Amino acid sequence: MREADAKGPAIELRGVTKRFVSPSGKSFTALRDLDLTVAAGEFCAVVGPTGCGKSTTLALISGLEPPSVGTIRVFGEPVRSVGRSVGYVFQRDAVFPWKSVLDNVAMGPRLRGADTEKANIQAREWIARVGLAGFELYYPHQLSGGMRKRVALAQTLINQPRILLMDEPFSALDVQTRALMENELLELWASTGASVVFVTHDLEEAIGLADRVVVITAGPGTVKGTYRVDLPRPRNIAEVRFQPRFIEIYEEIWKDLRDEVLVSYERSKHLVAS
Amino acid sequence: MREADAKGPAIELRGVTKRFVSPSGKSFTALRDLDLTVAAGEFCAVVGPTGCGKSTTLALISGLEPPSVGTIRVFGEPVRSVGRSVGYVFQRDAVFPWKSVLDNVAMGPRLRGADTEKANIQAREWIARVGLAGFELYYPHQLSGGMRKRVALAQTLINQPRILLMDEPFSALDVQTRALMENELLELWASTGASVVFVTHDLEEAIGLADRVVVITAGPGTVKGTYRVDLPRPRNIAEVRFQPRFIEIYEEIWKDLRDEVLVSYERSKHLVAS
Amino acid sequence: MAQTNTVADDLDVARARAYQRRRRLVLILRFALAVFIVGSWEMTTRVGCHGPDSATCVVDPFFFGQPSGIWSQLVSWVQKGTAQGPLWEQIAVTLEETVLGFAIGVILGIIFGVALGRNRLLSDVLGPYINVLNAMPRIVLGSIFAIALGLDIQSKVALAVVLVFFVVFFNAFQGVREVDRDLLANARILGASQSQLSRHVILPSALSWILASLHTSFGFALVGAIVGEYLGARKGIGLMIATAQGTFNANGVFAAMFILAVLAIIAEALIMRLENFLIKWRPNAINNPATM
Amino acid sequence: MAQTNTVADDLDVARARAYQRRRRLVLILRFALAVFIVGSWEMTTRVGCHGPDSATCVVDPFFFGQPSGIWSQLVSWVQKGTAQGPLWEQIAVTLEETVLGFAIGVILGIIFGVALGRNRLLSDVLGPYINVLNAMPRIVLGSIFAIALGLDIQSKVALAVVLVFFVVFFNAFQGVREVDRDLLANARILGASQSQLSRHVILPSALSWILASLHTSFGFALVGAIVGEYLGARKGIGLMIATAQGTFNANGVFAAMFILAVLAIIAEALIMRLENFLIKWRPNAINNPATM
Amino acid sequence: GGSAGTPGPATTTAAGTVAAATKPAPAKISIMVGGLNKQIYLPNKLTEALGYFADQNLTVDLIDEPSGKDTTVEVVAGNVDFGSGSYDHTIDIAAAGKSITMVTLLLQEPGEFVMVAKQKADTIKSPKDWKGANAGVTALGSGTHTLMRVMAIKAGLALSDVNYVAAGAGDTFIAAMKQGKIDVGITTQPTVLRMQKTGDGLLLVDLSKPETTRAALGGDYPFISVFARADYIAKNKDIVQRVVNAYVKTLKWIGTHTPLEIAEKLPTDYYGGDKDGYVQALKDSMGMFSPDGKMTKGAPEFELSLLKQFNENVQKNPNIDLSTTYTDEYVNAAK
Ligand SMILES: Nc1ncnc2c1ncn2[C@@H]1O[C@H](COP(=O)(O)OP(=O)(O)OP(=O)(O)O)[C@@H](O)[C@H]1O
Ligand SMILES: Nc1ncnc2c1ncn2[C@@H]1O[C@H](COP(=O)(O)OP(=O)(O)OP(=O)(O)O)[C@@H](O)[C@H]1O
Ligand SMILES: [Mg+2]
Ligand SMILES: [Mg+2]
Repeated sequence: MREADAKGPAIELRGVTKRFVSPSGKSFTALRDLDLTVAAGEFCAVVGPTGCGKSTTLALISGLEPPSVGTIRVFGEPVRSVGRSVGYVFQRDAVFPWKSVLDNVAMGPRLRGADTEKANIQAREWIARVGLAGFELYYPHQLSGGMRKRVALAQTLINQPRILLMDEPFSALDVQTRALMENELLELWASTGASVVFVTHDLEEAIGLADRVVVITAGPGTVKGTYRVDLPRPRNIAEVRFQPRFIEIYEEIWKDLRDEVLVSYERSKHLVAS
Repeated sequence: MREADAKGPAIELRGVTKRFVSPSGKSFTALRDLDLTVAAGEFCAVVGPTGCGKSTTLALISGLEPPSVGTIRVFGEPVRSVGRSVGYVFQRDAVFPWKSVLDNVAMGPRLRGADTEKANIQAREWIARVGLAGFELYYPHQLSGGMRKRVALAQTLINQPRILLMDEPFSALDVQTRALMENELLELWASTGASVVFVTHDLEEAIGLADRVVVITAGPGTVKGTYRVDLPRPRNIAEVRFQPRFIEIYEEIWKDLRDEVLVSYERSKHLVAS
Repeated sequence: MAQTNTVADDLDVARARAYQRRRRLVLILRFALAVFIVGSWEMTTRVGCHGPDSATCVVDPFFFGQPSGIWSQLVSWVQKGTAQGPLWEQIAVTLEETVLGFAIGVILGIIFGVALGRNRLLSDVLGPYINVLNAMPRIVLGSIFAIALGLDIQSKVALAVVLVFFVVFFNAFQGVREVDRDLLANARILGASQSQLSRHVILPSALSWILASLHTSFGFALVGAIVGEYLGARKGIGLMIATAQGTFNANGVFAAMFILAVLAIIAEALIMRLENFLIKWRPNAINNPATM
Repeated sequence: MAQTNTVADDLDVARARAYQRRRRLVLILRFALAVFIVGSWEMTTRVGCHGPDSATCVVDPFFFGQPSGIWSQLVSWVQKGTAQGPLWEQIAVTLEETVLGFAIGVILGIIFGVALGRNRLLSDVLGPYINVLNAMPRIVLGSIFAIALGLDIQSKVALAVVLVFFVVFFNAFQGVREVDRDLLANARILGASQSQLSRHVILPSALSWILASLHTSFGFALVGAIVGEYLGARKGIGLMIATAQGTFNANGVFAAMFILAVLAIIAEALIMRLENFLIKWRPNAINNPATM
Repeated sequence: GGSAGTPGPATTTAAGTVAAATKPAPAKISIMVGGLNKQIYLPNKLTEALGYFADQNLTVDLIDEPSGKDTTVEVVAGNVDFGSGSYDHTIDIAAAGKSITMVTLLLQEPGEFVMVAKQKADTIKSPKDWKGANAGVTALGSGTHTLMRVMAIKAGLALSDVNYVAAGAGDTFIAAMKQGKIDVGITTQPTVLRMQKTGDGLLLVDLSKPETTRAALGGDYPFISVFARADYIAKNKDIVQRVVNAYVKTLKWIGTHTPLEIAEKLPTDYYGGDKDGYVQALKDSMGMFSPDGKMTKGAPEFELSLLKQFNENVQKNPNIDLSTTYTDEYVNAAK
């Protein structure tokens, strides 16, 4: 948090609108007038109904997609293309099918110039951290869904990015593994001071991990509300959710969120009736 | 349940072992000596640590993969190839990228001989049920992760299969949408009397939905325990989890499950140390 | 921050404008390249020439023609016809052979490609035979066809077919084997019979492979027809080339090739249209300006 | 239930046995097909013949040769050599041209395919030119090469190159455009530079496309070399074919083609090895016995 | 082109001299030619251009093809009715067990020319000097290959003394000689003229005139002819007669007209812009055309004796009945 004052916000979206061309040829607005600021070293969770534009927001921050309107800045610089300081765990794992687990995880360091041996040592360490030791030589198609997801995690985290974008990284994991991963993530975050934007549909997870939770509205996504999570750190994910303050925050956010989800669902029900 | 007595079990796995060839050329045992019986009309949830062989089990039941050892019967018949009575929602959505949402969902009826018009009417109905009305003409790559998953759901459910295999179908959905989908599923199940094998890593979901929860062990997967869920039906997913009996069952299963997850995690930690 | 005038379809307008700009740039560059090639060709065949022998030029127009000469040859063909009759007739003959050969070759290629791609035993047994056939020199096959099928259109079509077939076959074959196993599994679970599997999953999935092969193979069909005519024919562009070669008319050879070039460009434009029509579902991965 | 004798590696044993059985079956079927073809060929050229004119046979061996005659031609070539010298020398010459042409064509095809596949502007501008070049009849290019490059190895290699190039090019080009956009995005995020993107993502992903084109293009390289020799040469199998044709020796023509067939089969086996080596990471989708 | 569709009244009188009272029934035939545009095959296109086929009420398809050997094969295969190619093919084919018969001769001498490269003109003055040289022929086994071997043998060289190189015809031939790939080579007009003009090659042997040909080969070498399958001839005597009528008339017409007049009857594509060169070249080789279409006396025996020295087919089967390879019957009957 101290860094934030010194450097200004790490990520800044101002009046961002994103439109796609829909199949009927008209433009479809996925995000409308979105403002979002993430301070350096801040852990920001984003929740919202499915299809509201969470993944699109991450794509915009990463520089993979350009906004239709508005500006996006990372560390004060307007985003023009993919920057080296960003790490991105995609919603749909994008591990390289022609690389073994080891090569997949070692890819980041190697692309950034590390020699093979060093990269492999580092990669093995990360593979163990995500609980995949023993599977170094497997190809992705030989892994289970949760295992693939963990490869993707290790692949991103090994780079220790200053901006970390995560799109439902733990949704394919069982509760226990998820808790282990969450703790690993918090540890890593605490040690590197990265700015994290963490998309999830699990509000408990969001509150448990984040400094701030942003709720995005249904339909064209925009910020509905921002909630500061003032739970003390370091937190233990397994325990934090039983604290009274946690439950308070949960209920506050949950009201907002539920409304949005219902809006989005009712809207589509309505559409078919008309 | 009445049907079960009359017809015998819908699904029956006896002493099933499944081995794969690992990259080092040795055989890797994913499932060992698995016995599982699902009665006709029964809703059976399967939980277990990631990588324990849940998806493999479904693939075996569906006939997509042959077992290395043991027999698998569906309605008393040994499984030799893919049967028409099975529906399968894959863990990684497998919607057809070259078909629009409408065509994807209408595919089942059309493959089974329905004419285009009828199939489309049915498909529109199902698209609305999963909350995607208005997106009929979109292609999969224009959808969000959760939307794609719902297309896959509609695609399977429209066929009203007698055996329904579901592999973490709701893991990409926000809590509220998930609850809506879960209720839809229970409704459909009640009306068709299908036998369901439902893989999930969310124990609450498993207990909320199922008649029986099966816990699979880590490592080579086998059945660790089976738990009958004697909560009354019809259930409302949003409310059932606050019943005292629910919490009882939860804690019972959770102990088993946590052990397994820890085993699997510790094992891989150990491997890297050695 | 300045560009916040949120017109409902400013995206479309901007897109259309960028598209137009790009199109113009491409056309200009293509044209510039053409001018450069033709210009330097004409130049080098004119520079340094002295005496009666054109061999003194930097490039000898006796062997390599000269754009201006090619042009007047084309004009004379259009105005006075060729040795075998009017120009359009030659083009029509060649085009008929080409299109027929192309169509048959493509259809056979797809059928065999899909059949062998789906059936491992069949592909294991027939594979070596297909490879051997593919290595047979077409010019020799041309003479064999001429004997077996006569000197009419059939032998030219056959030659075009054997050139087209293999390109399409190998691509269709591999395309089938590349089909995503998850999608196959899903379709089978949804109730697809073997033939439905081909129609709904395998063909759409292999489509980009097959379409890719069409680009090469139309050119090959043209080559097949031309070579067939060259080996013995009454009419056609191949014959015009043979005549021009026989009379040291390099300009004639290149003028005929120019006609072929025009045909190829038209065919390519049609194939592109087909391609865009058939795979409109695709996110155009690498050429998406956003991802470049 | 009966098969519960859980030997640790009974899977491997069963696999190996099934593999062996299958291999034997394939070999038997291949051989049977060869016997059938050769047998019916020999038969039909022997049946119904009466009088001195072979035209009375069902199939006239004067045009279509006869397996026994082809065999004795091969024996005589091996024992006494060909008109241009020992047989192995002809094979070596042709093989040298083919391999050189193949290698150059493949490398150029990949380079251009990847470059144009990655750069939209380049492909838009150069696309039509490449299509036009692909439609140029190779036999005419053959004579142009013979003029420009002489009658030595260069002109044959050039001909092989132009046949190989386009097949590889169009596949590499399309392969690049088919690369999964998610994977590209991921690699860029992970820090890949443009050249690393090519090496780590685009090439591996386009590999199956490129490899598929190798199957066709080795055959084409052989064809290019042969046609080049046919159009003018001192040595080589193409010249043997031309000579045999010139002396009405159908058996000679087919004997030379048989040699080509053997070369093609050997090359194919090598390409297969390369393929299996390079894409061992792949779940062999449709040919997985489980999914068939 | 110049063939009129249906014969008008003016041409009926010409045809009337053939079939006295009745006009012959219309017929459609095909003739394959190993290079329609080449001067050695000129009578074919000229006959069509003069309308002589039409006069005979024949609709003729002239099919072009690059080498004389394919013509022969296509005639044997029955894909075409007649072929126009070198006479020695009929002997070759007879040795291979097939029977085609020449019905009229077009060229009494080969009309080929042996050229020597400029660089070698000092050392190679006659076929005797070919020892060790690279000699260009159109294709191995072709008629030009035969002629070169005959000359080499006549000059006392062994078969293996000369390296024969398939160098094609036309500009590939010129390029080969220019680049020093061949030292000597055999080719036709207008390649010869072209090379003389540029100085890249010098004329060594002229095989277009009877005197020089006899000196070089040791006898007359009847070359381009029109032939058909023996069984076809037997079945279509009338048509054969009409075809021969047309050709003989053309040969007579050639005898009475200048090269310029001949050239003007042909499609402009045939001289590819250089009409003067074409006429000049034609003037140099006018002596090759047969005046009447009759087989030269003793020539078949002479050719057979030459072929026996190196043609494998003939060596395997030397007892050839030459009388099946040609007939003057129709030429003699032609009016
Ligand atoms: N290429 C595209 N063309 C058209 N519409 C698109 C495209 N990409 C995304 N969309 C639309 O944008 C909206 C937001 O998508 P996005 O993937 O950002 O949702 P999300 O919030 O991540 O949802 P989920 O929780 O399901 O992952 C969706 O309605 C989707 O249909
Ligand atoms: N083709 C294969 N080759 C080798 N091993 C494989 C193959 N397929 C699966 N496995 C192994 O089998 C085990 C079980 O995989 P499976 O996909 O069934 O797990 P899962 O229980 O579904 O896990 P998750 O919850 O992560 O989806 C994994 O350890 C995986 O590595
Ligand atoms: Mg998303
Ligand atoms: Mg799974």
